Amino acid sequence: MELQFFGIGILTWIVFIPIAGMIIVLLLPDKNRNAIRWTAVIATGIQVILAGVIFAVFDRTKLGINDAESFQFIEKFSWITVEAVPWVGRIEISYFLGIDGLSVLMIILTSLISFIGVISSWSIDKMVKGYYALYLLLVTGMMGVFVALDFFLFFIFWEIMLLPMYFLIGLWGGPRREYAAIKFFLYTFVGGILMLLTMLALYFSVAYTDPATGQSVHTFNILHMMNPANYVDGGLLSGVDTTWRYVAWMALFINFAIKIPLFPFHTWLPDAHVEAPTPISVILAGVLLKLGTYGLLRINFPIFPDGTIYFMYFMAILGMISIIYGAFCAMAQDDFKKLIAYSSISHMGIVVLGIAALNTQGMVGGVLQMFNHGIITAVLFLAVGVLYDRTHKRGLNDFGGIANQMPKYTGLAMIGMFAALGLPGLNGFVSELFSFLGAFEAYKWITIISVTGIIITAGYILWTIQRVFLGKTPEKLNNLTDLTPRELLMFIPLIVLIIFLGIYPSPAIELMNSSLSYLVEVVTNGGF
Amino acid sequence: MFTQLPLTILLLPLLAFILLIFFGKRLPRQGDWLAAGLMTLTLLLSLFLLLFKLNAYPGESISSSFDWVVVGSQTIGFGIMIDNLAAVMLVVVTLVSTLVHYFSMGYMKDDVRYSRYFAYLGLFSFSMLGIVLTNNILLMYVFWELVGISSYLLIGHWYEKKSASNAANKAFIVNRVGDFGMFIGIMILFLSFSTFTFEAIFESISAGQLPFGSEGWLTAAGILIFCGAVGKSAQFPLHVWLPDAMEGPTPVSALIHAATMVAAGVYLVARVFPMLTADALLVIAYIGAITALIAATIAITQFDIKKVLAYSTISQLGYMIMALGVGAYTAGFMHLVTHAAFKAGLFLGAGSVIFGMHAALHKLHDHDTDAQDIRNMGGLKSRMPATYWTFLIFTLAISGIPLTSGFLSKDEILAGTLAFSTLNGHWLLPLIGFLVAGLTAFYMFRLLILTFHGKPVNEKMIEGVTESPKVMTIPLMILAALSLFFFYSFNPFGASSGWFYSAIERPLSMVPELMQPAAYPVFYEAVSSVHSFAMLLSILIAGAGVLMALAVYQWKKVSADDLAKRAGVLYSGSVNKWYFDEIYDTVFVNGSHVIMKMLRWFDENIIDGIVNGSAVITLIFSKVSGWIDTNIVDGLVNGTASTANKAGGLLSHIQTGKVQTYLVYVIFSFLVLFVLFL
Amino acid sequence: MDVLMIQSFAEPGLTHFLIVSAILFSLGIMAVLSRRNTIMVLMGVELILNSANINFIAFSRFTELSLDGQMIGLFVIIIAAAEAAVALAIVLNVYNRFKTINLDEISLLKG
Amino acid sequence: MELTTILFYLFSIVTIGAAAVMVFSKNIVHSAFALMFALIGVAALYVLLYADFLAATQLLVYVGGILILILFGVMLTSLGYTFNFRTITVNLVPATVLSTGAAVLLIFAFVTTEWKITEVAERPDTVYDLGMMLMGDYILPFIVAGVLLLIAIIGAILMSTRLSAENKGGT
Repeated sequence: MELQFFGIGILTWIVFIPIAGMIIVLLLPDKNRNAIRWTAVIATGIQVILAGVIFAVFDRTKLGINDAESFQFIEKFSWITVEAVPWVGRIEISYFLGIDGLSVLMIILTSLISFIGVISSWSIDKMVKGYYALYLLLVTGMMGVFVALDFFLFFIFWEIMLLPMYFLIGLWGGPRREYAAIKFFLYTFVGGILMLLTMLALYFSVAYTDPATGQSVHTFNILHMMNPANYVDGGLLSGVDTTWRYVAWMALFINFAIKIPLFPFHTWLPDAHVEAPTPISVILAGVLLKLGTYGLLRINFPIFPDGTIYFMYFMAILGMISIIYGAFCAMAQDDFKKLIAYSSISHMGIVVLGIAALNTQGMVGGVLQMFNHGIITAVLFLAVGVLYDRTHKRGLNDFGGIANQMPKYTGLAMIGMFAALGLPGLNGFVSELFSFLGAFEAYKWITIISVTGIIITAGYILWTIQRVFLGKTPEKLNNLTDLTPRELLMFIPLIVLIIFLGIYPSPAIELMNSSLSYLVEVVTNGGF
Repeated sequence: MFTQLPLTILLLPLLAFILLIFFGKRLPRQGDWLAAGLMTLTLLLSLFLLLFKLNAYPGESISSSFDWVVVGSQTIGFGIMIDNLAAVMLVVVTLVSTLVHYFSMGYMKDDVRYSRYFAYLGLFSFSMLGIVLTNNILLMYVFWELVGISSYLLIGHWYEKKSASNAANKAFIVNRVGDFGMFIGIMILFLSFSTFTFEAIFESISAGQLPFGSEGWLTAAGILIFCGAVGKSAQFPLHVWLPDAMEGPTPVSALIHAATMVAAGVYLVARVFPMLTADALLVIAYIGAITALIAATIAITQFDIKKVLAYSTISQLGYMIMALGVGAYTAGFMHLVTHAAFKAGLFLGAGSVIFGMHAALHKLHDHDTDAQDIRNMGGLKSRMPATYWTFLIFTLAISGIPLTSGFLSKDEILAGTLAFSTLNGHWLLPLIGFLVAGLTAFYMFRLLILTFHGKPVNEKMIEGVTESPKVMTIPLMILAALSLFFFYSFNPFGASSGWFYSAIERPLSMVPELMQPAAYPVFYEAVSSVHSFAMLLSILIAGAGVLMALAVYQWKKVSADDLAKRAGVLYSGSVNKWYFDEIYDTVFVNGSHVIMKMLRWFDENIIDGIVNGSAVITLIFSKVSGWIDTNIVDGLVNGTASTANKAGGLLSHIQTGKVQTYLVYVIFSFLVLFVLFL
Repeated sequence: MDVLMIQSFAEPGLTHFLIVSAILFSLGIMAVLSRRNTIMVLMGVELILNSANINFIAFSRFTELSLDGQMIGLFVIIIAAAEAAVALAIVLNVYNRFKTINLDEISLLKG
Repeated sequence: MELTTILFYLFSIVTIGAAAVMVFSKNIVHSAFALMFALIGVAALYVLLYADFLAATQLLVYVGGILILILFGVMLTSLGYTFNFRTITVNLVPATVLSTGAAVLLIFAFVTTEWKITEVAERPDTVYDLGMMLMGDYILPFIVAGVLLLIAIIGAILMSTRLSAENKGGT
């Protein structure tokens, strides 16, 4: 399927609209803050509209994953082609975009969260121009990762995304922002190196025969990497179940596990969240973490089905540890943002557990959990941000009795909290249900232990609600004002989604059902 | 008919919730009339549904469903199922809920969050009706949790009190523990049968399919699902939340923590009864018996009027569970219905008393005296006649005195346990059953006497107590009427001849034959053979309990303190609720605190330590590379010329101009040559 | 080894003289390299010359070199005398010019 | 043990000991006198090697001439402005290492070498033979040596006189 505006494909539009916005922002005078803000609103707003268009016309029956034909909105141009390099042959890096059931939900999530993030950025008044420019660049990077089908392109978007994130934390963050930014950078840097090495190893191991010339061409095309027939003889990663393939799987996995973040690669997250400004926390938790699991599903699973099957127990156990460990650590926190950060670790553990099950329920549950968790944590971080804007405090024990002062806020925040707790009727439950269902089929005891996480989760969420919203209102909090219309505007779309998907998740599941079923098939059959 | 009507019944309370939560404060009277009106309408519709069902389609179960979601190739449907069980339960829930709505108009009159309160009642009614109406265990779980959350919200209604929010948390988390088991049970069922609907699950089991091909897993699945009931129905060992839940407003206690929500566990067991194996049922029976005994022994020594009722609720729930466990299905469910009426009545009566006490204390500006402590009461009989007489009927009913509804159901339960023991030899069950019957009569009359009879402790205060308004006493009277026998069976000594027994029949067990409990005809025969004996015995024991209570508290023939001293350890154990809270606090609460602190320390020191360590290494590395950059790379770039210069300078160091240094070189080179050519 | 040692002690042969000369030589080198005073250096040189002379004469005693060795020794002594005279004259001159005869302070050759 | 052996060791020890004193003494005058003893010891060793004429020459030229010359040098250079004859050493470490290394290497070389030893008969008198050789085979070196001495003497005198002239002019 193709969809073009002015001769340019919709995916290119959706990826580069923020860049256009960024250029406009850079051209605008620094003093004209509102113009800058509105530019960002418009840029991300167009993205939301485009995502809506994609949602509407997306063909739910097409499979994608490793079949280039059934990807949708494909755009493919040779980008960098170098003929006849000695002992390498022809180098081909292409501008190859396309989406399938795996990525479409992530695109919708990214555009939505970016839009909400812009609205919540209104309260930032330090270096506005630079902030919005970096913000829009970040959005492009994230969006690009979700649509790229060329490993090189994927890598570039991946790195494009990290740089603005680093600066956004490092310049607009809290008191320990440098530490947090450096930690974030260090982690992702290590991951990036691992991914780069694996990418190169894959590149030299994969060559496809160009039908036009009969030439054997090395390629970065992810889809070609999934086909065992394309591996050259004697390549480092050729064959099945070789040590090198396991090593490559592990290298990629560590890179993505850092992003997810899985125990024990998670410690950058609490610091980054605590120091980052609210909108950046929202983006970080809402979208960035999903890149890790998305990467696993897009790259690790179909390219290395042997490694995936070999390491599936390992993944499930890490998921289990993350669930329990994250929940316990969340319970131990006094800082609202840290608590949510650890709860993210716990919830992303559910995603990993679900996708490690390698069956459709688990996979659907996992991907849906990615989407739901994105929305839920966004609400939670926005909630913290609202309180922080008013009181400049984040400690759980600094609050109390907010329910009396800010009833609307309390209602909305509590819906977010209950969704995080996995309350049926809200979206968190649906995805947790399917993740656990899938996981239970594959790993009984691991899943049973993991499900105890929902008890701990109930513990820390309710404890948080009690400490923040319930109780007597302390004197100092007596003059809090309830949500402004702008703040309501950023909460309401998310809350509506939380409730709607909790009651009727079909529209979301429909989008990915066939793709993910096919992905399971691909992995369990060991490639094609 | 059986799709739209139940759906309307289900959604009307939700409508009330939505309207009140958004517009409640702007409506006249904060919208209580709206909530109560919609609830009354629901009640009428439910009554109509019940009558229609019993007359037009007796013995059939009618369900309709729609596809909720498709995952992979599996379709998960949601739907509604109406059978006699559901229809009866529907009326029970809507009836109690409606009465509580009206009662609350009086009780909660000056509450700060009046409309919020009614909104939550609507949410609760909606979720409870959902549990009743669903045909699907997953959907039941969904409503199960929703009931939990509305219970959480209502217990924490007065959230300014720390104890209230603590109790709400405790209720939810303890329930979650039970739900954890239920969730795993549901997962086992779904993975084995690829469906969530009850009927399809039963069909698969009767077709010989077993979860994971093993009979043990079927028993396990049954027990795990029962875990949900353990949590919600406050069975041992998860009973600790219910007494604390009394922090909520008293009408809420009546609705949620006495009549309906806590009975949901019983309803769940009744729903999944066909898939329970004999082993699972035995476990269920014993859990029920233990619960009944523990709660009854605690109730004897409590002084808080609501706590006594809470423990009696737990005890009665234990009865119901035990009844289901032994196979007295109809008796257990009947006890649920009768108990709903009289226990709701008891709580509302207690609410009325507390309401009056509060008002009286308020007049005296006394804020220290506990309005719920029965030691501060006494002699209220004359001040609150309507409350007293209805309370008396409820007490008679719960004690199992003939001519009441409680007698009918309790008698059948006791007969059932006795029959079970004659069949299987588990003598402990009827023993506990009769013992608890006696204890119940004793502590309920103790409560009645201490509250309404005797001399008041504080005359002045008691004189200030007045009867509650009509909006509160009329629901009591309705419930009192419903606590009499003729609503259930026209024969005051035999429930089995009434409409209830014909409407609610024990379903056939679907499990493989070897694992089935005793078949119904066999069981029925055993029951009939012991029925008269059981009846006689239960009347005697209940009477003994009543007499005992009268002797101790009314006629003061025996000193209560003396008895307490004689009981010794038993007494202190009972007063302290057998130390369950303390044990759980130490083991689970402190345990998880220790774990979380440990993990936090581990996270911040070990894992982060490793990370920071690697950061330091990176820093060193970067310094080294920086040095290389400035000195080697830059040197190459910037100073090829100065390299020569520097080299010259370096060589010129040799040129000290000192003869002896030259000589050192000379001799050194000479020696080197010497060595080389030697 | 022990036998060799006893034998070595018994009769002073060529090696014995050579060893004495070697020790003198190294002492001379020590003086030349380490003493700051020019005259000490000069004396070290004399010592070295003497050690060389011992060698020559020992060889003339024990080998076919015969009297030719003594002849060379004679010349060495002659040249040493000349050298000493000239060197001392130089030292005096240096002292006059630098007001020191410490060699390490005379470093006009420094590059 | 024969007398010659005893004498050899005696004079060897005297020579080496005196040389060591010369090198390591801090007082330059002591060094000069130690050098004298060392030279005398060497002369004695010459005698043991049947080189009586050379031994005599050694005594005359060295002890009588060169040493006096050195003493003069010491007096002339140091006495003028300081009585402190103490000297400081330089390059101590490399000097020690190198000298020890040299000694070790040389001794090693001498001991391990197989010398072609031809025992020469005792020479009661070498003066005659030496005289014959000087006038015979070594006539040219002999004359050159004489010229060299002459030049050295003239040069030394010249330098000394210019020195005194400069001194006069300077002061």
